[in-house]
Amino acid sequence: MVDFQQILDPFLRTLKTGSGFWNPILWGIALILIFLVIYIIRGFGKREYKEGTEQTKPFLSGNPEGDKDKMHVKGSNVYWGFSETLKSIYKVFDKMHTGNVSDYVLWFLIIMGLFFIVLGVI
Amino acid sequence: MIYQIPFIAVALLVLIGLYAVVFKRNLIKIVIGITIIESGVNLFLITLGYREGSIAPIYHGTEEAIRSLPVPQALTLTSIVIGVAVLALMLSFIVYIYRHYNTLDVRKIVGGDEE
Amino acid sequence: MNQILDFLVLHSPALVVAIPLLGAFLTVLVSKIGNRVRNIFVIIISALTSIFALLLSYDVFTNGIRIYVFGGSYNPGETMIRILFEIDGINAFMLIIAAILPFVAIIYSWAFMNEQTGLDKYYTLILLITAGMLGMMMTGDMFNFFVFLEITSIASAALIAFWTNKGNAVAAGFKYIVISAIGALFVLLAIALLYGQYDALNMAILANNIQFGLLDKMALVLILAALAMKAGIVPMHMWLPDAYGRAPSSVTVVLIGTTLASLYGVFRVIFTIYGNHIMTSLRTIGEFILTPGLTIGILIIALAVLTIIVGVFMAIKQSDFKRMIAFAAVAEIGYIFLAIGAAFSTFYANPETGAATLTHSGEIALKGGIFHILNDALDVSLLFLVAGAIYFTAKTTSLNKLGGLARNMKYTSVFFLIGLLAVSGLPPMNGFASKLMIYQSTYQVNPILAIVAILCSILLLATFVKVLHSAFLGPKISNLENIKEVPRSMLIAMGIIACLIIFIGLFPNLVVETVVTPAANALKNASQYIAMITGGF
Amino acid sequence: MSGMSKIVKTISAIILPFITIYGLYIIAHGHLTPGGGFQGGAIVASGFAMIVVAFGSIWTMEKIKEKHLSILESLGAIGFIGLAFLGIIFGAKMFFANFLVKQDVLPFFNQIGQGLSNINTAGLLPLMNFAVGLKVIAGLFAIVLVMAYATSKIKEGTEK
Repeated sequence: MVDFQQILDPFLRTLKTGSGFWNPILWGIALILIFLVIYIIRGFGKREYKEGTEQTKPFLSGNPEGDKDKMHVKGSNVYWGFSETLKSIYKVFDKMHTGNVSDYVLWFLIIMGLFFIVLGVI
Repeated sequence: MIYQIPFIAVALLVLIGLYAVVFKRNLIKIVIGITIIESGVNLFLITLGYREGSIAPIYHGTEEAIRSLPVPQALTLTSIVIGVAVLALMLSFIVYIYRHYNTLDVRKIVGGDEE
Repeated sequence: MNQILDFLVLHSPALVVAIPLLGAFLTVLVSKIGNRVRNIFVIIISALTSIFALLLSYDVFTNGIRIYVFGGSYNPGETMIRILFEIDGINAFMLIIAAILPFVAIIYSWAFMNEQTGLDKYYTLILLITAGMLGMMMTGDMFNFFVFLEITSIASAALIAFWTNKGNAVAAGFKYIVISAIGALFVLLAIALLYGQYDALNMAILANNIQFGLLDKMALVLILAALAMKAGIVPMHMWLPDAYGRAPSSVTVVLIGTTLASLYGVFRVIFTIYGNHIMTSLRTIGEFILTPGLTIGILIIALAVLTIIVGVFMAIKQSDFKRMIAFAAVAEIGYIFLAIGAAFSTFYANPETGAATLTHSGEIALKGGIFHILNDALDVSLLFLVAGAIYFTAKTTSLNKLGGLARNMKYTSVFFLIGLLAVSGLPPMNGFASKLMIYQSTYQVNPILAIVAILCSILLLATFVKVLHSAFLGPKISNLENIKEVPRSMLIAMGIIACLIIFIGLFPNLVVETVVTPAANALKNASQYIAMITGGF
Repeated sequence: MSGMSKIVKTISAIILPFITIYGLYIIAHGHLTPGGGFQGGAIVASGFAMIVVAFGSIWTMEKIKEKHLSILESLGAIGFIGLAFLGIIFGAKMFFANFLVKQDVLPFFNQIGQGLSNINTAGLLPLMNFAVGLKVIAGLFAIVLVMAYATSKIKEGTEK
């Protein structure tokens, strides 16, 4: 007779992370419970959705829908506001990333000097 | 003092090599710089194994005489072999780079997305 | 049967390196027969290597430290000039990573590289990297470490430039070889400095004899800076996006392994070789009492925070998928370094025994950092494999030209979602467990560190949500209407890693207990590693 | 490139056997005198490099294919690792074990090279030296040949 208790035990134990803990199984159970609650709440709603009517079409403030290729937001345009706000930081970072291999070696020497100062002097 | 000269030479070689790698723009010169650093390191290894008046540790009947240690020489040899491989690889990269970019200037091969 | 198994386990340290080496050179001959035969041969060789590596690490986890001396036997305490492999907990842990990644990469390249020429050299080089990587992770000899480091660097550089018809791939390969050559030369200089003083190349003997004088400090600086550069610490990380972003995806997966092998080198040097002196020796400046451990810990933490911030901020800005993942990989390395630095700064000399001890939070940080090595390797490789799948079908990884891929590539999209959740540390994936450990333990060291780590994790999520939005969601782009799902071998490769991610995510405690804790114990207490060679019991 | 003048071609053709013999000597005596597989191999390969310089890379590429060189190179590596593998089975039963020195595994091996010079004293080492030598000859020659060939093509391209 295989002792399932013994086999399963290490799988179910909780990971202690210093001041907290983490157990995906508990988390999964909690997630399922929350889903159940949400599903029940959803059941109280009204069903007004009808296919094949105006409801399913995209609404762009009354403007007609454009070409599919042009409607898709491209990679560079996502988070435009983020990079626009942090322009000053990105200017520094871009200056760092020259792509020139001599600069790479120069950075290496700088860090080595820093290490040496920190370790040798202190 | 005379025994310090090889170590000074090592430091000089490494510094010259680093200078070439950091400040020279020609790819070939960068490769030469790396080779100079490598020579410096090899010289350092060889110098460590040197003892005054020592003989090669390969003869019978010389157990009383001072024999130099063969390990640093073996290390240097390995390092030289590796150096040859690295050198060959770097030079063949340069051949390809020259084909694609038509230049050997390190500032012009920064890449970027060629789209 | 049992005898054969014992024989294989006894010789597994040598076989793990020798089988891929032999296979690498046999590949050239086998590929004369046919492409299919060659592919099967390479997969068999890689699978054998992985099996032996896993067998070896299992043996180490159950029976303790293993020593394998090449060409003869050894007696503890006698002068040691033979090359030997010494495998303890952390080595065995790294072996697991090195067993998974090349195997997955080789399965993946069956379909991914199918239409390329020169594949015999490609497979030869991948097997060479595997051998070098495994050698780096097992060797107990400094010079041997250097040799394996160079083997991996040369083979990786040649593979980064594998697509020689692309100019920037060759340029990336050149940058990588320059960086690695200089780094490895400085490592060699440090080894020579150590050898000149202590007449030994063996790591354990060096650790036993080391005095922490000025020359030793110089050697430490050289080796630490060089290996940190190979591991991709900001601001020495610039080669990494170039190399990761322009190499074929299957190669990048193996490159992650080599980067982590360099990281292992850093650990071995600071924890084992210099560990005892760094942690216990004191230094007073005026009224302050500083331990070198605290200094190095703060230094590592500072670099790690810089690494995380720069990696994440650069990742969010990229418009090329592979380059973006490369910067995310830089940030992930930063998390590992952050945890290790936090652990290092909490070392204190035990008042009773005088031995170096970790505080409780330091121990958690160390475990979290080591656990995160495994998670980082899996998460980032899965993302790179997805990027390779996109490249395979759409012939580009630029996010400006992609869109609506999820409509045709449903399995790839699912794998991408798993990778997204894992790399940004969302439950229930594996990244969450290790990152939680890192957050909670660094909070004990300094709350700001934990805040930075969490914020950057959120930004990582944002980064990959951008990919999800612009590449996978949205309407079909007109020139990508007819793309198909990728071939089966690529799906299998991604599936293996995804399954591992989910498994570790669901049972984190199992992994931490069986694999991570022995590795952490091996790092924080090196006396057994040293005593196995010097016989100081 | 069609190579250099006739004098250079003739002289290098005459010298090549001597360089090769010298290199092979260095390889064969690697365990007794300074030298060994890499050094001897480098000498032989430098002899071939001389041929490349004298006769031009295109001419040499016609005679010797780079494919064959890479096969030779892998054969050398396979020989080296294969000999190391044999150590697991024989002798000290360790990888890289030198099972051919002071042994009774292969009795006839002890008889080889007996005589005045007594060259066969190191068991496996000369065999490994030969394997390394083969690899180095093929490898270095392939590197020089391919590079010379590639650069000569660039030159032609720019001249046109």
